Order: sequence, then C-alpha cells, then structure tokens
Amino acid sequence: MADLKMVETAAAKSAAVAAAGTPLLSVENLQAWYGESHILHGISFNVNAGEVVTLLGRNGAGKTTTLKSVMGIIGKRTGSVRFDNQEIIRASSDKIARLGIAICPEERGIFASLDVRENLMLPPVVRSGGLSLDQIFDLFPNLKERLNSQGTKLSGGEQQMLAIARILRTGARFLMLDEPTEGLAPVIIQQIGHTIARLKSEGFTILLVEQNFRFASTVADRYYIVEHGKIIDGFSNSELQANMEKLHTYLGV
Amino acid sequence: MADEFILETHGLTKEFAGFFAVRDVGLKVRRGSIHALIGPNGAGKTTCFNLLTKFLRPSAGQILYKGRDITAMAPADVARLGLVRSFQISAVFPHLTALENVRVALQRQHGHSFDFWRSKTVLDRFNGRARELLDDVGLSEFADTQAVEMPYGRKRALEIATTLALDPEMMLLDEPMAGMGHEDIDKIAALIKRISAKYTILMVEHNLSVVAHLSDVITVLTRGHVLAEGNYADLTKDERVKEAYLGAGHG
Amino acid sequence: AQDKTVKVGALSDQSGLYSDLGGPGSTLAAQMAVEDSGLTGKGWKIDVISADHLNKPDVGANIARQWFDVDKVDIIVDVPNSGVALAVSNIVKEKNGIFIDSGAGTSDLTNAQCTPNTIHWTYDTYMLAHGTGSALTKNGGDTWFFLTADYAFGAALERDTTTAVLAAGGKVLGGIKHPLNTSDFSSFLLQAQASKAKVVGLANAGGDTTNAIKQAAEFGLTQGGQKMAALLLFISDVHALGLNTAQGLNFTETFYWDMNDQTRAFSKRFQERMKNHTMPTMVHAGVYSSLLHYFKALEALGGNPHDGAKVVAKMKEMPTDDPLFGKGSIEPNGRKIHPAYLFEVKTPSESKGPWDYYKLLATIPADEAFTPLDKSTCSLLKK
Amino acid sequence: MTVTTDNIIPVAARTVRDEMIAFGIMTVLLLIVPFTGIYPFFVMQALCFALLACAFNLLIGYGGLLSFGHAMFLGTAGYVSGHALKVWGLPPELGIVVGTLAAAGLAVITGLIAIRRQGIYFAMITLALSQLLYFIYLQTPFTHGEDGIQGIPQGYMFGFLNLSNPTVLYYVVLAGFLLGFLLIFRTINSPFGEVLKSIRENEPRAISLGYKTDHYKLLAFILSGTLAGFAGALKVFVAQNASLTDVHWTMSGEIVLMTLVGGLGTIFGPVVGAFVIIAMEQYLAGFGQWVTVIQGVVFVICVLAFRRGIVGEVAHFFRLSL
Amino acid sequence: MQALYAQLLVGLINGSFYALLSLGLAVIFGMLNIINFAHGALYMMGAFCAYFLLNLANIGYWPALIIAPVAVGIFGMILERTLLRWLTGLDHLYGLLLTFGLALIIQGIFQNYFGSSGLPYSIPDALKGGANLGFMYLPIYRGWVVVFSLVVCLLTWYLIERTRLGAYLRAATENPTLVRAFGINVPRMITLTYGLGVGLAALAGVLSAPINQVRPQMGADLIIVVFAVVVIGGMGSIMGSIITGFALGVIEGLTKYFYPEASNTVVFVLMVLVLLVKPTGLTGRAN
Ligand SMILES: Nc1ncnc2c1ncn2[C@@H]1O[C@H](COP(=O)(O)OP(=O)(O)OP(=O)(O)O)[C@@H](O)[C@H]1O
Ligand SMILES: Nc1ncnc2c1ncn2[C@@H]1O[C@H](COP(=O)(O)OP(=O)(O)OP(=O)(O)O)[C@@H](O)[C@H]1O
Ligand SMILES: [Mg+2]
Ligand SMILES: [Mg+2]
Repeated sequence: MADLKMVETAAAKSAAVAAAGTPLLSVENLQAWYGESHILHGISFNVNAGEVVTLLGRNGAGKTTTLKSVMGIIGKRTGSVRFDNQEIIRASSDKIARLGIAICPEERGIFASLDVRENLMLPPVVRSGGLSLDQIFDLFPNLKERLNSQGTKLSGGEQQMLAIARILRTGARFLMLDEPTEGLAPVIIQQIGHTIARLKSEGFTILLVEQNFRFASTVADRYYIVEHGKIIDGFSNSELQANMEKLHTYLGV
Repeated sequence: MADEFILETHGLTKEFAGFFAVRDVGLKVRRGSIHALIGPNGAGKTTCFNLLTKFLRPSAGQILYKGRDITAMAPADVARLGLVRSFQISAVFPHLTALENVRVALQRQHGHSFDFWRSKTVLDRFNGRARELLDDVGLSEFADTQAVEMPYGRKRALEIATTLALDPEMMLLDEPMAGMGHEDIDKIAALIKRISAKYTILMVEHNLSVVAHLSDVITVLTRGHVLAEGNYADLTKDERVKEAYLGAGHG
Repeated sequence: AQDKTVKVGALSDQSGLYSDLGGPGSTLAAQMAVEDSGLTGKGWKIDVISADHLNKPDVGANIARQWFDVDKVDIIVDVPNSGVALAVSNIVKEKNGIFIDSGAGTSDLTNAQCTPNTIHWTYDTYMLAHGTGSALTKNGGDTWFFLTADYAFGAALERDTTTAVLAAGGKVLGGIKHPLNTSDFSSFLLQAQASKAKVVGLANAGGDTTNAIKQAAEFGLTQGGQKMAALLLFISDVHALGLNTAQGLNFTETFYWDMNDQTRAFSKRFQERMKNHTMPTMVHAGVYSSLLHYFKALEALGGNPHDGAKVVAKMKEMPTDDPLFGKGSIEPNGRKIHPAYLFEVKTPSESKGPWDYYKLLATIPADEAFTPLDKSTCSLLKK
Repeated sequence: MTVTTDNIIPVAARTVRDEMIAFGIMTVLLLIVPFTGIYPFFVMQALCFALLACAFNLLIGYGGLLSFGHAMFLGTAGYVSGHALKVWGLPPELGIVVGTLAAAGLAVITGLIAIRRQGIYFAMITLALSQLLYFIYLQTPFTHGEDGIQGIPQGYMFGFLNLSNPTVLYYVVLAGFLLGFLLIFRTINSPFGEVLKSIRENEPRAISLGYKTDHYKLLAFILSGTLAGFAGALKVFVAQNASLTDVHWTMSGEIVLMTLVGGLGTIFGPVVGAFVIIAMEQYLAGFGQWVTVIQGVVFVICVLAFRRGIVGEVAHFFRLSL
Repeated sequence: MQALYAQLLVGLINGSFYALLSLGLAVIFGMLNIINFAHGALYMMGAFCAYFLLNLANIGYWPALIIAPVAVGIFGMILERTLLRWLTGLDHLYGLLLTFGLALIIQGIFQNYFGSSGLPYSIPDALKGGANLGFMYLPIYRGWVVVFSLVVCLLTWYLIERTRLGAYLRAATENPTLVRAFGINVPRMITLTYGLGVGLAALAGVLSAPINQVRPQMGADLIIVVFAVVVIGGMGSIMGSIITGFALGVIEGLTKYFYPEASNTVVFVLMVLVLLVKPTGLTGRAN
C-alpha cells in the first residue's frame, strides 16, 4: 500500500509536468465499479497533447479499467474526466468516441462475423487526418494478405495488428492502446514502436498500458504507476534512471 | 526411436481455402526437453498446435506420438494419451472456483466422471492434490474465488495448474506468459523449468528472454514452414531468423 | 328428494379456436335457460359457473372432477373439442353426474364411448356428413372431391360423407389429405379444380375450413361452377368470412336464428346481451334448449336427486319440445334427435341486412338426420 | 461476492445442507396434503409437472442445453403407457415401465441427433423433432388423433394398491415424484454433474482435458428425457387420458415457463414453478379468456424482473442455496 | 406435367410469405441476437391493422401496405425500448422467453376482442380476378404477392449486406460495447433494426390478409415453420433466409402434390438433415 505522502508527491509531480502544456486529457479522482466491486479508488493523471503516456502496474491493478472508464464503457464511474476542456464522465461512449478518442482493447475485440476488411473499415471516421489504407498496409503487410479471411481466423498477433490498424483509420487524435504488444513477435513490436513514434510526430496523443516495460521505455514520455486502483507514482522519461529502484519494487522489473 | 522422440510429425500441412497456414512441417520433440516454437505472427504456430491436438484435421502429413500414429484421432482421445494443451486466449471454467477448475481435470484422470448416482463428495479426496497444484502456480489464495473474478495473469496460471492436474506426459503451451506481469512471468518460468523434469514441453512464446532461458531446442516457423532449428545462441546469429523474427534490435 | 338446488357448469374453450361458437356465449345461453325455465320463481336455487378447458383434455378432466368433488356441480354443458368432451364424459360417468354435450362433434359420444350419464345434443359428425352428403347429392351435386384434414376427425367426416354420397347415388372422384393447420390451400384447390367434381367437400374444421373457403373464392372455384360444401361450419364462421367470400357455400346445421318467430325472439335477446353482439350459434342454442329440458325433468322429479343417471333416464323418457329445436326426443344411447337443415349462404345482394346469411335448401327430418339406432355401437343398447 | 447475472444461471457455491432442510420441509408438506383438504388431484397434476420441469431443468440448468421439445417425452410416455394399460391390459407398474422406456428410447435417438449442436440450434432441433413427432402422433391410429386415448384404467398397482382411490393414487404419485426428484438431485451433485457444469462453462477446454463432451451431454439428455417420460407415465394415472396437447410445442413452452418462474438452475425452482403454473391454469380457469394473457404477463415479468425465478430470488435474498 | 408447373408456381407464392417472415426473423436474430417468438403475433397485427384501417378509417389496401408495417414497426420499437432493451448482453434464452410471453399476450388480447374465427378482408379491386396461364388459373393477387415480396426482400438484403449498416449491425451483435465505443449509437440502431424486422412481419401480414382469414391465431402455427426456414437458411443470414424461404415454399408445394400428408413435416425433416450436415445452416456464417 502506498502511503499518503507518496501519493501527494506523485500528484504534485504530475501536476508540475502537466503545467508544461494544456492537458488534453485530465482525469481527477476517478472511481469505478464492476457491479458491486469497487475497482478504481480515485485515479488522477493528465495527458498533454502530443505526448505518449504509459500506465504501468501489476496485473489487476486497474489499468484496463482506467482506460475503459475514460472511454465510458464501465457501468458505474464517478469523478472527473475532462477531454479537450469538456467534461465527459457522464457522456455515453459513442459521444466520447466522436470527440476523437479511440481505444484498442486488451482482448482485441475482433469481430468473428466480419471479415478482415470489414473489421478494418468498421469504426466510422470521426474526423479527417487518419491513416489511409495504403499506409496501414505498409505498417502491417500481413493484413493485406488476409483481407478476405474471417476476422477471428487470423493468428493471435495478426488480430492484434488489426485492432490497432482499425483505429488509426478513424482520425481520432487520442489513442488508448491496451497492451498493444501482447503476443507480437519482436519484429512486429519494433514496428509498433516505430508506428507510435511516427504517430506522435504527427501530433497524435497516446495513452498506453504496458506490461512490457522494455518496450514502453522506448516510446513513452511519461509514466504513471497504478496500484490497487490508485496512481501511486509518476515520472518522466528523463527521470527514468533515477527511478529504476522504485520501479523494481513496484513492478518487479 | 520412439523412445528418443516423444512426438514427431512428417510433412504436416494445413490448407485453408488455398492458403497454406502450415506447410510440410517435420517436427521432432525429444522426450523430457523443453522445445520452443517461435516465429512471426501468423507463421502457423497455433495452427500447428491445433493439428497436434486434433482440434484441426491436417490436410496432409502424419503425426506420431510415442511411436503411435495419432493423425486420425479425436481430440479427447489425444488428451487421454497424455498430450494436453493450453490455449492462446485463456481458457478456464469461468463460474467454477479455482479449486473446482483444477478438480475437474483431476476427476477425468481418476474416474467417476459418469457417475450420476454418486455424491460429489467422493471428489473431496482430490482437494488436497488440487490445492498443491494451486500452490505450485501461486494461486493458493484464490482457491475459492470464481475464475471470472481473477485477473488475467492469474487465469493463465490457473490454466497451467489445470493442465498439470492431468499429469500429462507432454504439454503444449500456447503463449503461457502472454499478458502477465514480470513477477508472474518469473514464477511461471520457474514452474515450467521445474515441471520439465517430469514432462516434455512444447511451447509457443514471443517473450524472448523466456525462450532463451527455458528452451533446449527452438524451431523457427515462418509462413507455415520450418525456417531453422537449433539452440538460442545459434539462432540469434542466423541472419534469416533475425530478419524474419527478431528484427534489427537483436544480434 | 326435495332438494331444490342445482349447479350448472359451462365448460368451454373460452380463449381458443372454439371460443366463438361456444365460449362466453354458452355461459350466457345457460344463464338465459335458467331465467327462462321459471324455476327460480318456484323456489329453486340455480347457479351457473363456467371455466376454460384450454382445449386440453387433462385440464378439462381435472376441472370436471373438481367441479363434482369440490364445487358440487350437477351438470356440465357445452364442451367443444372432441378430445376434451370424451375425457369429461368419462369423468362424469365415474362421478355419476350429467353431461350434455353441445359443442363437440364426435359421434363416439353416443357410440363406442356412450355412457348412461351423457347426452349429445346439437349435432355430430354423422349428421353433418349425412345431411350435407345426401341432401346435396340429391340436389344435383353428384360428383365429389374431398379436402380432408389428416387426423381422426377429418377421416371420420370424409368416411361418413362418402357413404352418404354413394347411398344417394353420387360418386366420389378423389380426395386429398392435408395436414392440420394448413394456411395455404392453393395446391390442394388446384387439384380439386382439376378433378372437375361438382362438389368440393371440406372435411376439416375451424381455420382450415375458413382459409380453404377464402382461397377457393380467390382461385375462382365457385365461378367455375363448382360448389363448396363445408362439412362443419358455424354461423360465426360465415360472419367472419363475410358474404363476399362465403356466398354459395353449402353446409348443414340444426339451428338458424331466422327460422321462426321463436328462434328470432331468443336470438335477439341473446344478441343484445352478448359482448360483441353476435347471433347465437347452434351450439349456443343447444346449450339453452338442453338445459330447459333438463330443468323440466328436474321439475318432473320434484327436486334434484343429485343422481346423474337417474335424471338422464328421466330426460330420455320425456319427449323434448323447446322453442329452438322444436319437438324431438332423446334416444337410449344419449343421442338427441331433431331435424337438420341444408343451408346455402346468400349472395351479398340477396342478403337484406346484418346476419341475414342463409337460405334453406332442404330439411332433413329428425328420424333421418342422425345415426339409426340399429347402427349405433353403444353398449347401452345391447341389453 | 455477488455474481453477475450475465450468464444463464450463475452457479452459486452450493451447500447441500440448505437443500436437505428444504427437501425435508417439502416432503413433509407433500405428505400431509391429503389431510389438509387441498384437492388432491390438483397436487397430483402439479407433482407430475414438477417432475417434468425438474427433468428439463437438469438439462438447461446444469447442462446449459435448452430443449424446446421436452413435451415429446411427456407425450410419448403418456401414449405408450396409456396404450399399454388400456389395450394390452398391462398392470400399472408395467405400464409405467413401458412408457418410461419408450421415452428413454426416444431420448437416445433424438439425443444422438440433437446434442451434436449447441445453443439456439439445439433448441431449434429439439423443437423440430418434437413437431415431427406431433404430426406423427396426429396421424397414427393408436393415438386416436385429436380424441386421444380416453378412459385409461387405473387398476391395482402391484396387485393390491387400488389407484382409483384418490389417497392411494396420491401417495403413489408422490412416491414417484420423490424418487425422480432425488435422482435428479443426486445427479446434479454428483461427479457427473460437475463435469456437466464444466462443459457448459467452456466446452473446448473440457475437450482439451480429455472429456468426450458429447457422451456427457448425451447421458444428460437421456436422463432428462427418461425422467420426463416417467413424469408423463405417472400423469396418465392422474388424468386418465393421453392426448395431443401433451406433445404440442406449447406444452414445451409451458415447461420452460414453469422452470423459469420457479428459478432456472435451482433445485426446487421447477417444483415451485410447476405448482404456480398449474394453479394458475386451474384457478384462473374461471377468468376464461384472460388465462393466456395472464400467462404471458407472468412470462414477461419473470424475464424482466425476477430472472432468478421465485426460488432463485428467495435463495438470493436469504443467501441460501436451494 | 402441367399440374407440376402449377404446383411449382404455387409453391413459389407460398415461399414469398416464408421469405418475408424469415427475413424479418433473420434480421432480428442476426442483429439483436433475439429469437423473436412474437414474430407470428406481429404478423397477425399487420393483418389486423389493415382491417382496422379499412373498417375504421376507410383506408384501403394500398395505403395500408405502407401504414400498417410502419405502425406495427413503431409498436415493435416501443417494445424494444421498453422491454427487450433490458435483455442486452443476456443469453438468447431470455429473448426467446420474453418474446414468447409477448406473443401470448398479444394473441390473447386480440382473441378476446375479436374472437377466434377472425374478420373478413377482401382482395383490392385492382388485383381481383385471375389469368389463365394454360396450365393453371393464377389469381392476379398471388402474382402481385410474389413480385412485391421479392422486391422487398432484395431491397432489405441490399440495405443490410451492401451498406455499412450491415457490418455495424453484425458487429454490434457480437460486442455492442465496443461498437459503441467506436462512435456508433448502438441502442438507436438496434431499435430501428427491430422496427425493420417487425415491419417486415407486418407487411407479410397485410399481404396475407386478403388470402388468409384474419384471425388472432394466424401467426401462431406459421411461426414454427418459419423458424425452421430461418434455421435451415442459417440464422442471421439475410440472403440465406430469402432463398430458403422461396425454396421451401417450392419443396412444400411439391410435397403437397406428391405426398400431401407430409407437407407439414417436410420442413422439419429438412431442418434436421441440414443441421446435421451443415450445422450453421445452408448459408450461415461459422461462429
Ligand atoms: N468484469 C469484471 N468483473 C469484476 N471484476 C473485474 C472485471 N474485470 C476486471 N475485474 C477486476 O478489476 C481489477 C482491475 O482489473 P484491470 O483489468 O483493470 O487490471 P489491469 O491493471 O488491466 O490488469 P492486467 O495487467 O492483468 O490487464 C482486477 O482485480 C480484476 O479482477
Ligand atoms: N481457420 C482458419 N481459416 C483460415 N485461415 C486461418 C485459420 N486459422 C489460421 N489461419 C491463418 O493461418 C495463419 C497461421 O495462423 P496461426 O494462428 O497458426 O499463427 P501463429 O503462428 O500462432 O501466430 P501468432 O503468433 O500471431 O499467434 C494465419 O495467417 C491465419 O490467418
Ligand atoms: Mg489490463
Ligand atoms: Mg498463435
């Protein structure tokens, strides 16, 4: 359990970082429940426009739940989630999506009744500026080859690629990727790393959840540590070395 | 020969409507070894597993397990011969407790499965063994929790415990570490190492440090066929493997 | 036996297929019979209760059993649906109650399965088949083709009608067995058309009959000179079909509201009190007149002996005479006999107002309309 | 821990003790019925349907297989028993055996076809098979079409129990019901029951553990069909007739309704449900036309508001395992 | 031989009702994951609606062809909003049970107010009469039914399979939460889809009013057959249910000619056979 002091310093730090720009997403005292079990106990963090921020934490800490709460797909949630200066804690997920937030879920969410092309084309374009199909096939050549297979007939890794690819098309500026490297071959992981870097350079903002710390460290600007439904620490990439010790205790890296 | 290699395939091929997911694969798994199957996404690893455990019917080729041709067998029969798999997307019985999950597997081993006239209290004698297995994978505190309510990584561990309960001669593990935190990975890796003394293990894994650390032999698959085979050190020097799988960062 | 309390149970299909021909109308008819009997003025206490048998024989049997055991019912009336009627008849015999069936068609009630406690009042399959079969053949419809519902009831109707047609010198050119609850008859109608028979006989019931009639009009069978003969049809069905569709249809009934002053008077009163102001069917009429006869028998006995067989014997002994069916009698096997009428449905131009539907083609005298006693297989007759 | 209700039936951790107490209470209540003045035929009828619903529940509640054709077992056993008693003149006990065996045979045949498919397809296949059978029974002579087999003699069971005596009949039916109920209860809490549950939860996983799941499903189907047939054979003595309504698909729907009202996947739910529905049919008979509407409303309310059914809600409220 | 042609044609006519009804069922099943047991009752409502329009408002067949499906469709949407909505995410079973209950209620109410023998409705004047085709007398109305339902079926198919809507709907069946998170208003889409499926049923009802007696029970037995059609065609497969609908009409027609006693059972026999050989139905997607 994080003691109070730690939380305070963490919050102070993140506030300091946030001050550098206007936060695109700011989450404050977010609480969330699955049925009657209380999962998030007051999450607070910010993501600035153009940043890559990574949530780290043990299995079951509440990282996925945080992303889902921002997306509006957790039944009961309280607190404040502001995106682009708009309060969205009460909004329905289709509205949130239309504001330009897109999620690549942990379980991938490939549709069995749709073929690969349909899966890819499924999310409606919410604004211009998304990747074109050619750009996508450049990134993930596997997909082009299997375009007419049934979505869930793809290999595990191919499904992961598809899940990422389809939200790149939509033009959403704020992407939430839940463990995008899970089950991917090292070559592809490198590719995804490049993709994230490129997206960032093109002005996308990315909120990442990762178990693969090594990978995260190659792309992230800042880190937050989630434990037992709270943010217990946060630091930027430059402070990484200094925090390795702590990271070890948090994550066992 | 049957003694040395517990599992052999010859010319194993699987075609999906003109697309060859697995092509002419000859695999030899040595008894008592940890054998890793790696390869880029879509290389056909899971398909191989499905063929070996008969969840898919091969288009061509032959599968020998303990010297016996199992090419035409039903999946449940293969499992009964001691060749048991785990799934890439975690497979547990969601509304049973962890203990019950493991017990279902023990029960198959030790009979009574068709006894509808007997009280299930006869199954209580499996509880001890089930708890031991849960201990082994670090799930003792979850024994009475329903599987749905367990975090993802724990479900993977539970799946391994359930598989172990069958006391299989050979286990096929499909990405056992996927989605796990570092601590869990270490735990499961240690577990696999420990059980490998007794069982033969064929596993698919993308986590290279795990592969490096655990496996005796590695087969690299690309586009459905075998690209290379050898130990970790040799393979990381192989240019073709680097290009197809490891990427630029390695070597 | 000076007990003057009576309990009448109207057991019917209140919500299903037969609810229009029996159902709430039968309960009303029973109440009207109580009122018109004048017994209440003479110190009798008569109650009418009703229930829905849902067309399930076991539900019907249970209700009947419970009525006798718990509610002390003396007599059960109506009970459309042959399966339920036979089940009820068995219970009534076991409990020594009285059962006057008006709604069901099966002639088994007065043959193989007759009991000393059961009277079959209004109509039965034999009478329908013979009435329509012989009268129509004699009127010139001497070649027949059957559309028969493929189950016991349909087969019995077809068999009896065939006998009657042949006896009257006609010929049967062919027939088709169609499954129960067929919504589309066009295939069968085409075959009927191709047979060139003068009469197409519908040996079926309910929705099967009305759909067949409607589609026959569509396929122009009647315009082509063929006659449609429905072997079982009620005025409620004709009303539902509308004259446009039903015109020219032939069938037999034992009651029509517009026969004489008495039937008209009863029917007008009935219509006023019915929920949706329909005219009585022959089943309703049967419930009414059978109860009147029952009350007469009770009065003759001087009280209610609560002994079904005894009252039924009394009823059989007395000749019947009531405003709706006229003079008649009850045979030893429980069969009530009265005249039957072959009707044809009027064309819209012939009809002079609402419910003016039928014209009378022939009257079949009482002694010819029903199974002759020497042909009845009822065990009560073999003494 | 609360269980989310997104699965058909949450498998609560059961304690057999609650169930035993409830069973005791139920048995005592049923034993004293003849002394209470409650009309015994109503209870007998309800007991037959209760057994039927329990048999059905075994399949859906514990095997996850929704049969929409269970009436075929009820009706088949009814017809065969009825025929055996009336035409062949068999004694009651043999009549029951013959009817039950006929249902068991039917369950083997239909089971072999039906269990090859899951979920909604399973429901549809069972529905189709029972419709087939309905049309066959409608047309074969021995069932006497819509008239049904009537006036089936009750006779003397084992040569000395006079089944025409309502009290004797009541206890015979009760004994039959308890026998069937206990068998189902035992099956659910047996090693076989455990395997069945795991198959319902995740079939591929069960296969990969070496279970030939089809065999288990088939056995469950046969058990369920046989017991449903047993209920049908008992019912012949109560109703003294066998008719088409027992094979019609609406009867299958009614079985589902009973189980749902009482509580899917609860041991006592189907019993309570059967009593409620039969009571409705019996006592609402006076409401005439509105019976079907009321039934429909009950259906809708149950699905929307009391998904756990009567017993399920009570058990949930008091945190009991029933 | 001529008689055979006649039977084939008649079968096709019948098939158009199966096609329309099974199409509606398939749309609803495919998209909402609900086995709509109330379909028969809604079909019946369509026919009754036509009757009311004629007898209460003096609105004839042609306007009824549009008004009735819309009205019943709206009624369906209300049902979806108020009742079915609560079942999202639950097992199929609950949808089946709820709609079964609804069917009982709707049928019961109509039965109470309009009796069981039904009400008359005649063929519109423009379509009265028939044509002698040489091998058979074809009522013009029947010809109209085939053509019209074929057009409606194809339009529906196009709407669902050839526009984005279809993909949305199919995806929403599998994982509504995620589809919503992509920015699609899933609840509204589902309501409209249910309305569409129900509207198709009502349309079939209006079409059948002049040929079948308008009775409360008219849908009850038909629905079971239509279920079989949908299952044979492959649940949720739009084209499958259209083709199977027509094909089964023809097969049934032939059975009526060669062995009429079996014409009610043939569809169930076929269904069992098809499911044994091809579990997902003739054109069903594997899942
Ligand atoms: N559907 C659910 N119902 C109930 N509890 C749930 C549900 N999903 C997750 N939980 C619980 O919520 C907690 C947080 O889960 P979450 O998925 O957010 O963790 P996570 O940090 O993403 O973990 P992981 O790294 O394993 O993905 C865990 O304790 C988990 O057991
Ligand atoms: N049932 C199927 N039908 C058609 N194509 C399939 C089917 N199953 C797999 N494939 C294809 O076969 C190829 C091999 O798939 P497989 O799942 O074996 O890959 P993998 O090696 O396990 O990859 P990963 O590491 O991503 O899990 C993939 O391109 C996949 O799209
Ligand atoms: Mg997660
Ligand atoms: Mg794989």
